[in-house]
Amino acid sequence: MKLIKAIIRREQLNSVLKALFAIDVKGITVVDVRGHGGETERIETYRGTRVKMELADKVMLEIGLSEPFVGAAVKAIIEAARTGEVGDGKIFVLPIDKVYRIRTGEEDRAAVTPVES
Amino acid sequence: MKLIKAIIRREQLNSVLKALFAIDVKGITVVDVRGHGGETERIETYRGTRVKMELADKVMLEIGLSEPFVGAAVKAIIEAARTGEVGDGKIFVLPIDKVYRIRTGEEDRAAVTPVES
Amino acid sequence: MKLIKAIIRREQLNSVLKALFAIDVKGITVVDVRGHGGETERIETYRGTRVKMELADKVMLEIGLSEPFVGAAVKAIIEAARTGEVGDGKIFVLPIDKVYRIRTGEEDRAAVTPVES
Amino acid sequence: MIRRGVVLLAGLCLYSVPTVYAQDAGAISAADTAWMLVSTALVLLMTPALAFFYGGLVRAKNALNTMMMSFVALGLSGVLWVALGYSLAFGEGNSFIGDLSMAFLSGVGLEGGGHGAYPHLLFMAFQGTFFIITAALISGAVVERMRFSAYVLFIAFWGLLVYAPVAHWVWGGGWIADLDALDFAGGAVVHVNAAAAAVVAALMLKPRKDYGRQALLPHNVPFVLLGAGLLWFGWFGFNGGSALAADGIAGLAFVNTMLAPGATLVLWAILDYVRNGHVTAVGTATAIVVGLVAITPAAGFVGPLSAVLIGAIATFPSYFAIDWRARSGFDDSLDVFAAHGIGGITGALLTGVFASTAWGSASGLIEGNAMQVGIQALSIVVVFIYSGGLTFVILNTINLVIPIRVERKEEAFGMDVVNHGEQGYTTGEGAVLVRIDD
Amino acid sequence: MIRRGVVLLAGLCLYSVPTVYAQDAGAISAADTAWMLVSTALVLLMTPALAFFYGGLVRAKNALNTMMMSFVALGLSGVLWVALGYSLAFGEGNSFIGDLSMAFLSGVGLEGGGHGAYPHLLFMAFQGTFFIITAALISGAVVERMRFSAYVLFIAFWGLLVYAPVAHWVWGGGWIADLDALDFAGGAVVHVNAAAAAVVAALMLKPRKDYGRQALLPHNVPFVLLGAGLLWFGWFGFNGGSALAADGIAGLAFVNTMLAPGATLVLWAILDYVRNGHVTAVGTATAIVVGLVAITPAAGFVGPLSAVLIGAIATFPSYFAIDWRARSGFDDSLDVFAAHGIGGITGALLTGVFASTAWGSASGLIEGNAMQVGIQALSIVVVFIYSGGLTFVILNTINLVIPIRVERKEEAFGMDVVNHGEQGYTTGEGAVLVRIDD
Amino acid sequence: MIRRGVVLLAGLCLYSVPTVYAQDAGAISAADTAWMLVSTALVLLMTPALAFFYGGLVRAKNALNTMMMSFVALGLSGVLWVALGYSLAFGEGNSFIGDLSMAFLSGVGLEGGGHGAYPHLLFMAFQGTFFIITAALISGAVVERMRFSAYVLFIAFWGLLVYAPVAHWVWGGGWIADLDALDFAGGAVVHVNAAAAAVVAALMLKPRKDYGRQALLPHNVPFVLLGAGLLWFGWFGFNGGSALAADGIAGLAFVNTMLAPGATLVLWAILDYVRNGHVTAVGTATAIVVGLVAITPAAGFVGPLSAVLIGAIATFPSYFAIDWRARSGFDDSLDVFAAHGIGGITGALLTGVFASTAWGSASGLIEGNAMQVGIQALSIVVVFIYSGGLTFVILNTINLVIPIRVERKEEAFGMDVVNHGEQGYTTGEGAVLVRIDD
Ligand SMILES: Nc1ncnc2c1ncn2[C@@H]1O[C@H](COP(=O)(O)OP(=O)(O)O)[C@@H](O)[C@H]1O
Ligand SMILES: Nc1ncnc2c1ncn2[C@@H]1O[C@H](COP(=O)(O)OP(=O)(O)O)[C@@H](O)[C@H]1O
Ligand SMILES: Nc1ncnc2c1ncn2[C@@H]1O[C@H](COP(=O)(O)OP(=O)(O)O)[C@@H](O)[C@H]1O
Repeated sequence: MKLIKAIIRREQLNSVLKALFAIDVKGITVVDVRGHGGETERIETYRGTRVKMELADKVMLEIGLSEPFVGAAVKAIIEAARTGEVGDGKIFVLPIDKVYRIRTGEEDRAAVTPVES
Repeated sequence: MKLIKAIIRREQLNSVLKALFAIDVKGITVVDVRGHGGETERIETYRGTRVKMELADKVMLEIGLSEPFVGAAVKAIIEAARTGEVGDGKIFVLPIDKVYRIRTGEEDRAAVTPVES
Repeated sequence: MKLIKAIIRREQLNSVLKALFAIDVKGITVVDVRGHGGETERIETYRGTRVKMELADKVMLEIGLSEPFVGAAVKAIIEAARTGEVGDGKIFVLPIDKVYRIRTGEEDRAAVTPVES
Repeated sequence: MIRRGVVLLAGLCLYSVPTVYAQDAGAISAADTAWMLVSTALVLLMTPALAFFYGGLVRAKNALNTMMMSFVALGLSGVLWVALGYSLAFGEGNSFIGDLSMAFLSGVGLEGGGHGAYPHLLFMAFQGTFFIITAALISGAVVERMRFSAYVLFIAFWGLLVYAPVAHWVWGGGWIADLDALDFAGGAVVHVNAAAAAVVAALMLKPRKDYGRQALLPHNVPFVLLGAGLLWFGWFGFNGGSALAADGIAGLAFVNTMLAPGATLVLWAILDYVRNGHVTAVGTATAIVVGLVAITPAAGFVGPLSAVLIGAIATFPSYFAIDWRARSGFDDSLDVFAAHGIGGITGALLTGVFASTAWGSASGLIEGNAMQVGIQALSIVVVFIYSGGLTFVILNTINLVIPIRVERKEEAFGMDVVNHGEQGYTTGEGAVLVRIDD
Repeated sequence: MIRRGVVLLAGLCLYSVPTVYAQDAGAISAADTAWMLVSTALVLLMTPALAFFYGGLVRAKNALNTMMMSFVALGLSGVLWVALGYSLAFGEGNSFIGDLSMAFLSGVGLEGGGHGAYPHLLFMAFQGTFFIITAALISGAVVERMRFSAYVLFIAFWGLLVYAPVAHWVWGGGWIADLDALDFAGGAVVHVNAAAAAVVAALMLKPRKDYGRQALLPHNVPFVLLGAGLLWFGWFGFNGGSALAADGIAGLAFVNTMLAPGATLVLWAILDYVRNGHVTAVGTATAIVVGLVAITPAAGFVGPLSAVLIGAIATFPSYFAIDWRARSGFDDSLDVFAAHGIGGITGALLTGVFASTAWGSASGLIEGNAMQVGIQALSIVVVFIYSGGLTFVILNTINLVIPIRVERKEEAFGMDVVNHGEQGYTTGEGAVLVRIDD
Repeated sequence: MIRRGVVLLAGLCLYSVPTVYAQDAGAISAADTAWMLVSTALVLLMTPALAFFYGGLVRAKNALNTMMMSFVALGLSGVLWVALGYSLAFGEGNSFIGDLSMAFLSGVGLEGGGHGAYPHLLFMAFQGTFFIITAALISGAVVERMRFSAYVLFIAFWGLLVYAPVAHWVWGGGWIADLDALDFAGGAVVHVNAAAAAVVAALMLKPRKDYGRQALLPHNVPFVLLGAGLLWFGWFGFNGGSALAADGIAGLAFVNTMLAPGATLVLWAILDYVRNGHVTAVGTATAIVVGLVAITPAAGFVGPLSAVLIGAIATFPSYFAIDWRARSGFDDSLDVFAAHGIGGITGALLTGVFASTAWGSASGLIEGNAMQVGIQALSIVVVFIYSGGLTFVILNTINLVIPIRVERKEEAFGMDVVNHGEQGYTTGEGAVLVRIDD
C-alpha cells in the first residue's frame, strides 16, 4: 500500500479529481496548503507596509492506494495538473504499513476498495 | 515509530480526542480536510448554477507513536469515530524514520513522551 | 528521499522559512493545523457555555528532501522554531519511495532540485 | 416652552385612546412625516441586523438558515400584515381583536389620522415592521434544528393568531389598553410575546442533538457585534418612532434608548469580569440587546436617570438566566427567553415603577401609583400564557403535516445544505457543474 | 385633510416641469430639508451596500476588486458630478442635454428652488448619489476579469456621456419628460440604463476563463445578505427621497418600497422551492433587489396593493432570466441584466399599467390611459439602445489604450493581487517585510 | 429666500455664544428635532463602524479585542457623560471648564434651549455620541498589546479630564470659543484631541513585539471597507447634525461631507497608483476617513468647491505620514495620528483659509482674514499639548496599578483569548464542555 501526496495548483483541483475518478480512484482526501517553490514572488502593500508573499495557495491530495494503481494515478495527476509553468507542484509516494476502514474495521486492500453506494 | 493518519468525520473529532486521551495518547495534530469517498453526492444551487459537491468536510488526525501504542490507538479511533454510515473514513499507518522534539532536541521515543505539564 | 513533517508554532513560521531558505531548502509546503500536546489548557466562555480548548493553532511544514540535506534542514528548523516553552512542536522524518515534479515529469532527486527562476 | 399638551395627547393616544386610530382624515405635519419615514426604515433594518446577531452565534454550517429565518419574515410577514394583520390588530373590532375593515389596506390612505399627523399608510408600515421583527425574534430558540418550511408556516400563523390580537389588546384599543397598562414600544407586544413562543417552541423541538454534549460555539463573533450595533441603531426608530411624532417624547424615548443599554453594557461587563475574569464580546453584544429590550416598554414614560437605572437593574436577571440556561437541559439556543422574555418582563415591571408624569403621561410606583405595577404584571402574564399556549397548538398542528424538526443526520450535516441547498462560505473546490437540459 | 394640491404639484414637477429645477430662489422647509438630508445619506450608503452584495457573490480572490469597483465610484463619480455631471443633467440646455451653466456648481447655493423647499445644493448632492450608484451597478457584469484602470476610465466617460444626458431626458426637462413618461426614482435612468451598459460590457469582455467549465461560487453569502439588507434600507431614501418633500407622496413611495420587495421575496421563494426543493439565501437576496428595482419607477405613482402586485409579477421574468443566463454562454457575471434590466423594464411597463391618480399624479392603463404603456416602452427602448451603443463605443476606445481585460494568468491569480496588490483575507504567514530605502 | 438670519445665528451660537447653551427654555421645532434625532443615531452608529474599520485591520487573534475597545465606550463613556461629562463640558463654569450644575442631568429636560429648537436632553445625547467616539478613536494606536482593563480605565479618565474641558474650551463657551476659533464639528475637539492621546499612548506602550520584524496584516479587508462605508454614513450626522438645525447650513455641512472624502479618495488612488502601481482597498478606506476628518472642522463654514479642495489637499500630508510611519519605529498601529491628527490639523488650518461668509458665518484667509489661520493653529497646538500631556500623566498613573501592556507571551497568544476569553472565529472542534457545579 502506498500513500500519494500530490501538491497541485488550486485551480487544477477539479480537473485532477475528474481524471482520478475516470481511472476509478475514488477515495481521496484534499488539504488546503500554501507552498513555496520556484514561483516569482508577489509584492503586496498594506498602508505603507510592503511585504513579499513567500507562499502561494496550493492544494494537497492524499490518496491511499494499493501498489498496482499507483502508476496510473500518478500519471493521471501529472497530466491533469500540468500547466507547464513553474509552480505546478510535486508528487510524493510514501509507503504505508497498514490501512483500516473505520466504518467496517476492514484492513488493507479491502479498506480502500470503494463500496458500491 | 509510526505515524497514524486518521481521516474522520468532523463531528466525531471530540469523541475521538477523548478516546485517545483516555489511553494516554496526548500528542496529536489535527488538520481540516475535505474528502471524497463513497458518500452520496450533494447538489447545491446558486442563482441558477447547479453544482455537485464532490468533497465533504472531514478532519485528519496525525499522531506519531512508538510501535507498541499503535494498536490501541487505532482501536480507540475506530471505536470513537464509527457511526456505521458510509463516510466514516480511513486510517493509514506509515513508518517514521526519526522523531525530534523541537523544544529539547530529544529524538525518537523520548520525543513523543509527553512532559508532565 | 525523505519527507520532513515539522509541526511548529504559527508565530515561528517566518523565522523557520528564513532559516530554511538560508540553507537553500526552497521547496516547502505549509499546512495550517491545530495540535494537542503538553500546553496548558485554555478556558473560554461563550454566553455561559464554558469550554476547554484542547487544540492550539500550529502550522505543519512538509518538505521533500534527498537524504544528505535532511540533517541540516532538521537542525535549521529546530533552531528557528524553538522558544523553549512547552508547545514548540515535533519533527517527523518519513521515508519517501518516489518523487515527481508535475511540470516536467522528472523523478526523484531531479524533481526536488529547484529550477533557476 | 415644551408642547406639553401635544405630548400628553400623544402619550395618551398611544396607550389608551386607540379607537381614533382608524379613518378620520387629518392634517399632515411634514416634520412628523419625516421622522416616521426614518423610524420605519430604521425598524425595518433591525430584521437584517437580527439576522447577523443570530447568524454569528451559530455554527458556520447553520449560518444561512439562521439568517434566512429573519429574512423570510421581511417578505412573508410583510405581505401578511398588508393582507390581514394590520386590520386584525388596528381595526376597530372588539376588545379582543380588530376586524377585517382594513383588510388589504381598504381605506388606508395618505391622509393623516388619529395615529398622528402623517399618512395613515405610513402608520401601517411602521407597525408592520414590528410585526416582522417579532416573528423573526422567535427563531433564536429553534435554530440549528427546525425544518425551514415548518418555521415559515409557523410564523405565518403565529403572526395572525398571536401577534395581531396581542397588538390589538395593547395598542389597538383592546382590553389591556383599557386597563391603562403602559407599553411604550412593545415590551409585552414584541418581546414577552416572542419569548413565550420561543420557550414553547424550544421545549417542543427538544434540544439539538449535540446540545450539552459538545461545545456549540459562535462561528463569527464580529457578525454578532455588527448585528448588535445595527440593532441599537434601528432601535432608535423602534422606540423613538413609537412617539408617533417628532416631539419631546420622541426625544425622551430616543435618549433613553441610548442610555439604558449603555448602563446594561457596563454592569454586564462588571459581572462578566467578576465571574469569569474576562469582559466578553458576546456578552457585550447580549447586554446591548438586553438593555434595549428592557427600556422598550418604558422609553417614553420615564426620565433619563430612570432609564439608566432600568438598564442597570435589568442586567442581573438576564445575566443569571443565561448563565443558568447554558448549563441546563433547556435548549433555548440563542437565549430568546433570557434576553427578550426576562428583559421584557423586567422592563415592563420597572415601567410600572418609574413612570413619571414629570416626563411622560403616566405615573408609576415612585409617584405613588402602586397599582400600575400590578397592571403591568397582569398584562405580561396574560400575553405570556396566550402566546405560549397558541404556539403549542400551532406547532402541534403543523407537526401533523410537516415534521417540525429535521432528522438527526440532517442536523449533523448542517441546515444550510439540507434546508437551503447552499453553503455560507464556499471555495468552489470540488464543486462540479451539473448540466441540466430542460 | 391631505395636502392634495401640494402633492399633485410635487408629482407634476417631478416628471414634467423640470425646467423650474434651475435657479429661482425659494423658501426652505426645515422638514423637507431634514428628509432630503436623510434620503441623500441613505442613497449614498447604497453604494457600500452594493459592494457587499456584489463582493459576497464572487470568489474570495476577487472580493476586494469587486468591492473597489463600487467604492471608487463614491470618489470619482462624486467629483465628476460636481464638475460637470450635474450641470449636464440638470442644466437648462436643450431637450437632449443640459448645459455648462452650473459646471463646478456655479450658482448652486443654499436657497430653495423649483426642485423643492430645501437647499439647491442638497438637490445636487441627492442626484449625485444616483449618479454614483448607477455607475457602480454596471460592475456586476464585468467582475473577475475587467482591468481596474480600464473600469475606472469607463465609468468616468459613461457617467458623463450616458448617465447625464439620460437623466436630462427624463428628469432634467428633456424629450422623455416632454412625453410624460413616468419614472419616479429611476427605473429607466438608473436600472435600464446600467443594465444596457452591463450587457454590452459583458459581451465585449467575453466570459471569464472558467465560466461554464468550473463552478464559480459566492465566497461569502452572509455578505450578500448584508448587502441586500443595507440596499433595502438605503432604497427608502432612493424612492422616498424622490418625492423631494416629506409629504404624502414620500410616504406612498416609501411604503411601496417596503411592500414590493416583500412580495417578490415570497414569490421567489415559492419558485425556488418548487423548482429546486429549496428556498435559497442567494435567491432571497436577489429577490429583494429585483423587487426594489421593479418598484423604483412606480413608487410614487401607484397604490400599495399595486406595489404588491408589481413586486409579485416582476419575480417571474427576472427569475427565469437568471436561470437561463446561468446555463447560457452569456457571462453577465452577477446578473445585472436579469435583475436591473429585466426588473427595471417590468417595473417601468407596470408603472404605465398601474399608475393611478387616486394615489399619485398620473393615470395608467387601468385608469384607461393605455398610451402610457407605450410611452414607457418607448422610453426604455431608447435608453437601452443609447446606453448600449455608447458603452460599445467607449469600451472600444478605451481598449485602444488599455486592454480592458486582464490576462488569463492574472485572472487565475485573482484580481485582488493583480489589480490592487493586496488580498481580502490574510494571515501574514509567509509574508516577509520588504525594506525600502527611499 | 434663504433664512440667512437664522443661519447666521445658528452659525454664531455654534462657535461663540456658548453660554446660552444652558437652561433657558424655548420652543421646539419638530423638523429640527427630527433631524437631530437622526443625526444622533447616525453618530452613535459611527462607533460600531469604527470597530469594524479598526477590527478588520488587525490580525484575527486580536479582532474582538480591537472591536471591544470601541464597543465598551458605547456603555462606559455614555454613562460617564450623563453623570459628569456633559456638565463639565457644557455647564457654564469658567473659561477652562464647565461645572457640576448639570451633573446627573440635573435640569436637562425636554424644553428647547439656546442650543437649538429641540429638546435639551437630545442636545446632551448628541454631544454624548461625540464623547463616545473620540475615546474609541484613540484605541487605534494601542491595539494588539494594551491590557483591556487598563484601556477601560484610561478612556474613563481621559474622557472626563481631557475631552470634557477641551469641548468646553471650543463649544462650551471656553477660551478657544472666545478667540473665535472655528471648529464646526470637532476637528480640534475630536480628531486632534484623540490623535494627541494616541501618539503619547503609542510611545508609552512601545511597539508591538513583532512590529518591524514581521508583517502584521489586516485579517479582513472587507470589514475595513464596511467600517469606512458606515463611518461615512454616520458622519453625515456628525457634520450635518452639528448645524443643530435642519437648515441651509446643515445642507452645506452635509454636502461638504459628501464631496471632500470623494476628492480625497480620488487623489489617494492616484498617489497609490503612481507610487505602488496599484489602487489599494485599504488605501481607499483610509482616504475616506482622512477626507471626513479634514472636512469636519470646516463643514459649515466653507463652500462646496472649497470642500473639494480641502479633501484633495488633505490627501498629501496624511498619505506620506502613513507611508513614513509604517517604516519607522513609531508603532501608532492603525495610524490614528496620520489619519486623525494630521487630517484634523490640515482641516483646521484650511478652515481658517477657506471660511467664507458667502456660505457660513465667518471669514478666512481667502476673504482677507489672515488672523484666522493663526487662531486655528493656536487652538490646535494647545489642544495637542494638553491632551498629550494629560494622557502621559493618566497612563503613568494607571500603570502603577495595572500594567498597561500585556506580557510578551500573551501578545503572541492573541488579545482575544487573553483579555476576553473568547475567539472571533471558532469551529468548536477540540472544544470540550466544562461542567461547573456552582
Ligand atoms: N521539496 C518540496 N517539498 C515539499 N513541497 C514542495 C517541494 N517542492 C515544491 N513543493 C510544493 O510544490 C509547489 C510548486 O513547486 P515549484 O517548485 O514552485 O514548482 P515546479 O515544481 O513547477 O518547479 C510549491 O509551492 C510547494 O508547495
Ligand atoms: N483511498 C483513500 N485515500 C485517502 N483518503 C481516503 C481514501 N478513501 C477514503 N478516504 C477519505 O475517507 C473519507 C470517507 O471515506 P468513504 O469511502 O466515503 O467512507 P467509508 O470508508 O465509510 O466507505 C473520504 O471522504 C476521504 O476523505
Ligand atoms: N506525538 C505527536 N504526534 C503528532 N503531533 C504531535 C505529537 N506530539 C506533539 N505534537 C504536535 O506538536 C505540538 C506541540 O507539542 P507539545 O507536546 O505541546 O510540545 P513539546 O514538544 O514542547 O512538549 C502539539 O500541539 C501537536 O500539534
